[in-house]
Amino acid sequence: MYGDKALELILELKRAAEGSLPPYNEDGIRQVLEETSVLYDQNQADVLRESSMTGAESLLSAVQFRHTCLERNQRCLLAYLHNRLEIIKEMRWEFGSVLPPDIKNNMSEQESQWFNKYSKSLASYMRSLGEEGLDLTQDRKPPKNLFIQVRCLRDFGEFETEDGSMVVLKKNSQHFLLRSQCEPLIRQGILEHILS
Amino acid sequence: MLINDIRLQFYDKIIHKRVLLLVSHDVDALCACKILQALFHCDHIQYTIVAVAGKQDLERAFLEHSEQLEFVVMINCGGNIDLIELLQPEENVVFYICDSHRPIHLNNVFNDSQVKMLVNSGDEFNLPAYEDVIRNEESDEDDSGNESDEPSGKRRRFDEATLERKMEKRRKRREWEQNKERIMYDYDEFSFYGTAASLVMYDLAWKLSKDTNDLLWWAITGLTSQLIAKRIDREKYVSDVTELNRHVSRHNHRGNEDECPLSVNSMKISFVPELQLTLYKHWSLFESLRHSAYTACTLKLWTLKGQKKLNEFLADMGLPLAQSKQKFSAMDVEFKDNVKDWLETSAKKFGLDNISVPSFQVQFGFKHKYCALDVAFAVDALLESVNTSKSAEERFMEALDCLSRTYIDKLEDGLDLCKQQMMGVVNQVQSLLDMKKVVSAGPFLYAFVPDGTPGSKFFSRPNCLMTLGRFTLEAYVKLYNRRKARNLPLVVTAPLDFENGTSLVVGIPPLPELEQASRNFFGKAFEQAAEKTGSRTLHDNFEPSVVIMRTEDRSKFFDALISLLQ
Amino acid sequence: MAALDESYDEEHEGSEDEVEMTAAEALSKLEEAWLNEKFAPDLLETKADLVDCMLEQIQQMEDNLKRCKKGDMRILIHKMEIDRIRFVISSYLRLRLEKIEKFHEEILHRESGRKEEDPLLLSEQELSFAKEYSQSVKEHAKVLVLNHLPQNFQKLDREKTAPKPDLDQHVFLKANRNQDQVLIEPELEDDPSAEVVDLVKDSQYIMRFRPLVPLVTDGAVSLI
Amino acid sequence: MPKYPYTRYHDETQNYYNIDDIIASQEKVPCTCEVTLHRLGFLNPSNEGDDIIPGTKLDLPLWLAGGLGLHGRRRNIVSVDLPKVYKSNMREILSADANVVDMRKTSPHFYAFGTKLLNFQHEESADVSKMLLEVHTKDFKMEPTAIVLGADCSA
Repeated sequence: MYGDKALELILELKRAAEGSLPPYNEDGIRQVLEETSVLYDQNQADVLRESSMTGAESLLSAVQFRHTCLERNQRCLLAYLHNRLEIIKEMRWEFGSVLPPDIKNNMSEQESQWFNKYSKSLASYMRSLGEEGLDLTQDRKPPKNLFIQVRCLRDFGEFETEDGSMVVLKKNSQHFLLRSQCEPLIRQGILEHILS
Repeated sequence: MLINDIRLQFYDKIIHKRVLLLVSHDVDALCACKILQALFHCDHIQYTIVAVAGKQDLERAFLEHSEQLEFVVMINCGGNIDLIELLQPEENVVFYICDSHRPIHLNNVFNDSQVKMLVNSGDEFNLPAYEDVIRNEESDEDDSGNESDEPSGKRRRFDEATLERKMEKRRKRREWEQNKERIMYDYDEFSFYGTAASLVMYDLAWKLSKDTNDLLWWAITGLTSQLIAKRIDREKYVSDVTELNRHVSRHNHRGNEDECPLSVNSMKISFVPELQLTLYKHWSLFESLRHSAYTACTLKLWTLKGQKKLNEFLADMGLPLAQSKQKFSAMDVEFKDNVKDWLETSAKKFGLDNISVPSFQVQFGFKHKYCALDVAFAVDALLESVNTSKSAEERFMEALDCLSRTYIDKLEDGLDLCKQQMMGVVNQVQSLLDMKKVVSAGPFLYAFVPDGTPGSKFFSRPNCLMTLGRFTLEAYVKLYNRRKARNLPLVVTAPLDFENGTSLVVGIPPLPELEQASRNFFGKAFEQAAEKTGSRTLHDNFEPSVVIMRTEDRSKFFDALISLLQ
Repeated sequence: MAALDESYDEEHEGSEDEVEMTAAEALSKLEEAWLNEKFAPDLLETKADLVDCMLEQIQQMEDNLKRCKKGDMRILIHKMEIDRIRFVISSYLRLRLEKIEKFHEEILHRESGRKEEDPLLLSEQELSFAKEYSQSVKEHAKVLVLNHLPQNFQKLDREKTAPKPDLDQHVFLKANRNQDQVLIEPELEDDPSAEVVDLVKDSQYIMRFRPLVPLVTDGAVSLI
Repeated sequence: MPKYPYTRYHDETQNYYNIDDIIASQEKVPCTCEVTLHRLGFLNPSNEGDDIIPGTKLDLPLWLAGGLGLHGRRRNIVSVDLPKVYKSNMREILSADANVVDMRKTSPHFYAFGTKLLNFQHEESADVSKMLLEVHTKDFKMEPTAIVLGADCSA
C-alpha cells in the first residue's frame, strides 16, 4: 500500500533508543522518492486523459488519492530528516563539537556537514555573548554548592584546576573539586558525582 | 614528631591547601576518612583520596599524586614504617599520620620537620629516650675532632692519657650501641594497636566544634571495628566507649518526646548494652549463636555434646527451638523484646559471663535501625567481599559509600556478605577440627587451609583469615583444654593466588593474650625467619603479622620459625 | 576571620554601591524575564541589554575576586553568587535558543514583518544565529528530499508545515498590579459573550496564554 | 471549510514533524465509498474488478480518509464512520467506568485519534467529544498520563 515504506522510516526512528541515532536509511529514502515519482507520473497521465474525456469525475478521485499519498510521503520524509537533526543537535549539546565514533558513522555525509555548520554557528553565537563569550553548554543544572565530591571512573591523567594546582585523575581515586570544572568531565563519563 | 595540639599543628596548617589523603583498607580508616571529609567539606579544602592496601600501594600512590603537593594525610598506614626512607619525599612535603598501628617507627617519632604523628594524648607509647637511640653528631666529632686538630705531619706523641681517653670513648660507644640494641629490641618486639584513628579525627572535629551525630556515629563504628578485630582489649574499649558516651548524651539528649518532637529521619544514637552475637538482629538467634566465636567455642558446638548443650541453653532461656530458628525480626514480639535479658541471665550458667558488651545503636527514618556491631561487620564484609570481580579500590569505594546515609541500602548487601563469610569460617573451623588439621609444632600451633575447598576463597583476605585464626585457636584451646596448648599462639596459612603459588600467612597471639591487648610478636618473628631461610616472602601489609609467601617455601619457613621460637 | 583587606574596600566603596544597587535590580528583572520565557509557549521580546549588563557585572565581580587574598571567606560566597547568576543567564538564553530553533520559520517570518518602531523580538546575535540555522535546515531538506520530489512538491507551504507555538496553552500567572478589563477572547468565534476579567494585584490565575501576550511584555503580569 | 463548532483543534500544522502524530494517523478507520473509485480496486482486498463501486465499506488509514474525505472539492469521495470504540454503546461503558476497557488493546492512540475524528463532520461528534473529555478526566485522575488534549472542547 502506498505510504508504508515512508512510515517504516518513521517507525525506525520511533524504535531507536532514547538519545541514539540509527544509521541513515539511504535506500529507504530512495524507494520512497521512487514511489512519489511513479505516483506523480500516473497523476500527470490521468489529468491529461481526464481533460480529454468529459464527465469522468471518477478519474478525479484516483488523482486525489495519489495526491494524498504524495503528501503523506513528503511529510514522512521531511519528518525523518527533521527528527534526525533534532537528535544530532542534542548530541552537540551533550558531547560538544567532537562526536563519539559510533554516532559519527551513523550520520550521512550531508548530516555531518549540517552538524559542523550548526556547531560553528552555535559556537560563534556563544562567543558573541558579553566580552569573553558564555558557554551555554555549561551550567545545565542550578549550582547548589561550589565544590563537589567526584570519583574517577577511568584514568584521565593530569588535570589543571582553576587555581593552577595539578590533580591526577586516576581510576578509583576520589576528589573534592570545583563544580564548574568537573561538569564537562562528568558529562563525558570520566568523573561520577558522589552525594556525601 | 608527636603532635599534641591537633588543631593548631595540623588542621590550621592545611586549611587553605590541597591535601592528598592515603587511606588503608580497614573499617577504622574508612570511618576516620569520612570524618575528615566532612570537615574538609565545611572548609572547602580540596583533597584527593587514594586507597592503599599495602606498602607498595603507598609508594605508588605517593609517586603518582605527589606532583606540586605539600601535604599528605595518611590514615592507619605509614606509622609503623620508616616513611622518609620509603618515599624519599621532597624537602617541602609534610606527612600527617593518623595511624593506630603500634609501635610507631622511631624515625617517624624523632623526625621534626616532615613527619607529624596525630595521636591521642591518652595513649602511652613507652618511647625510649632520644639520646639512647639517636647518635647525636657532636659526640662523634669529639673522636674525629681531636684526630684532625693535630697536624698529621708531626708524629703524634703517645701518652697514656689520650690512649686512655680513646679506649674509654670506644668502650662507652660499644656500651651505648648494646644498650640501644636492647632498647630497640624491647620497643619493636610486640606489635599492637593504640586508639582508633576515627576517635582521633572525631576529637579534632569536636575541638573545631564541627562534630555532628553523623561524625559521632562514624567514630563509634571505627571503635567497634577495633573490638571485632580484637585489636584492643575490653578495658581500653570500655574506657573509649565511656568517652564517646559523653558525646552521645550531649548530641542526643531528648527533652520529653512531645515537647520537642524530633523529625523522624533525623539520626538518633543511643547507648545500649549489646549481645556479642554476630548480626543476631539480621539473622536467626540459633544461627547467630552458632556463628559467634565466643558462644560457639565456649559451648563447644563442634561436638554433639555441644549441640545438645546449645539446646539446653535455649531451653534454659525459655526460648522454644522453633522461635530461635525464626528470623529475629520475625520472632513473636514478646520473645523478641526480652530475649536479650533472658539470654544474659542464663548465659552465666553456661560460662558465657561477658556475652554482652556496651555498645551503641543508631536509628533514622522508619526502617533503618542498626547497632554498631552490625555496621562494623557489614562494612568489613564489603571491604573484603570475594564473590565480585571488583578490584580492591572499587570495594574500598563501595564500603566508603555505604557509611553515608544516602547509600545506606548498600549496607544490606554487606550484612549478607558477612553472613556468608561467617558461614565459611565456621565450616572451615569445623573441618580443621574434625580432620585434626590443627597441629602443635612445639612453640606454636599451625593450621593450613587446604587448597580448593569451597570456602577457601574467603581466606585470601587478611582480616577474614585473622578471624578464622582467632576462631580456630579459641575453638581448639577450649575443645581440648590441654594445659600446655592453652598458651600457644597459632599460625594459619591459606591459598592466596593459585597461578604464582602464593599463600597468605597470619600469626595469632595466644588466647590469654587475645583477651588482653593482643600483643603480637609474629611481625618480628616472620621477618627473621624469612631472612634466615631466604624464603620469598612479601611483608606488604601494614599489619606486620600478615605476610604473603610462596607456598613452596612454607616448610623451610616453618622450620626456621620453630627453631626461632623454641 | 582573616582581617578585612582594607585596600579592597575603600577603592570601591563609592562606585561599588551604585553598580550594586542597579545590579540587584537588574538581576531581579532578569530572573523575571527568565521565568516568563520559561513558561511562555511563544518567544518573548529580547532582554539583550539586561543580559549584557549582567554579563558585565559578573566580569567585574570576577576581577574583584582575583584581587582578594586567597583565604578570604568572601571569595567563596561571591564565587557562588557568580555561578548562580551565570546559570540564570545561560538558562534564559538556552530557553530562547530552543524556541528559536523550534519555530525558526515562524519567528523569522514575524521578524521580517516587524515594523521599525516595534520592540525587538530577537537580539542581533540571535537574529544572525536564527538566519544561519533556518538556512541550513532548509538547505538540508532541499538537498536530500525536496529537490528529488516532483515539481509542485518542492516548495513547502510555511503556513501548513512550519511548527507554530500553541498560544492556547494554559499558563500560571501572577498579577503584578491591578489590571481591569482584560479581554478574554471568546472561546469560540460564534460565542457572543466575550469575557472580560479583572486581575487583582498579587493574586494568581490559570489562563490561556493568547490574551496575556501584551500584559507579559509590559510586566503587568508575570508567569510563574 | 468551516471549523467544527466544538473544536479549535489545529490539525497537523502544529506538529507536522511530530512522529507520534504521523503514527497515530496511520490507524485504520471504517469508511463508505461515495463515488466510484476508478482503477483503485487494490484498496479493497475483497474487490472484484478494477473499480470500487459506491457504498462499499472499507478500512482506510486516517491520513488517507482525511485526504479523500475532507478535501474533496464538490462531494466527499468517501464518508467516514466512527470506529467501534467511539460508537454509542462503547461510550456508555466508558463513561460508566473508564478503566474497564484496556486502552492499550482497543486503541493505543485513543485520545489523539479521537480528537482527529472530530474533524470529520459526524452527527455524533458532539457526544464523542464529551465522552473523550469525561474519560480523560477520569483516566487522568486514575493514572496521570501526560496526554495533552489538543481540543479544549468545553461542553
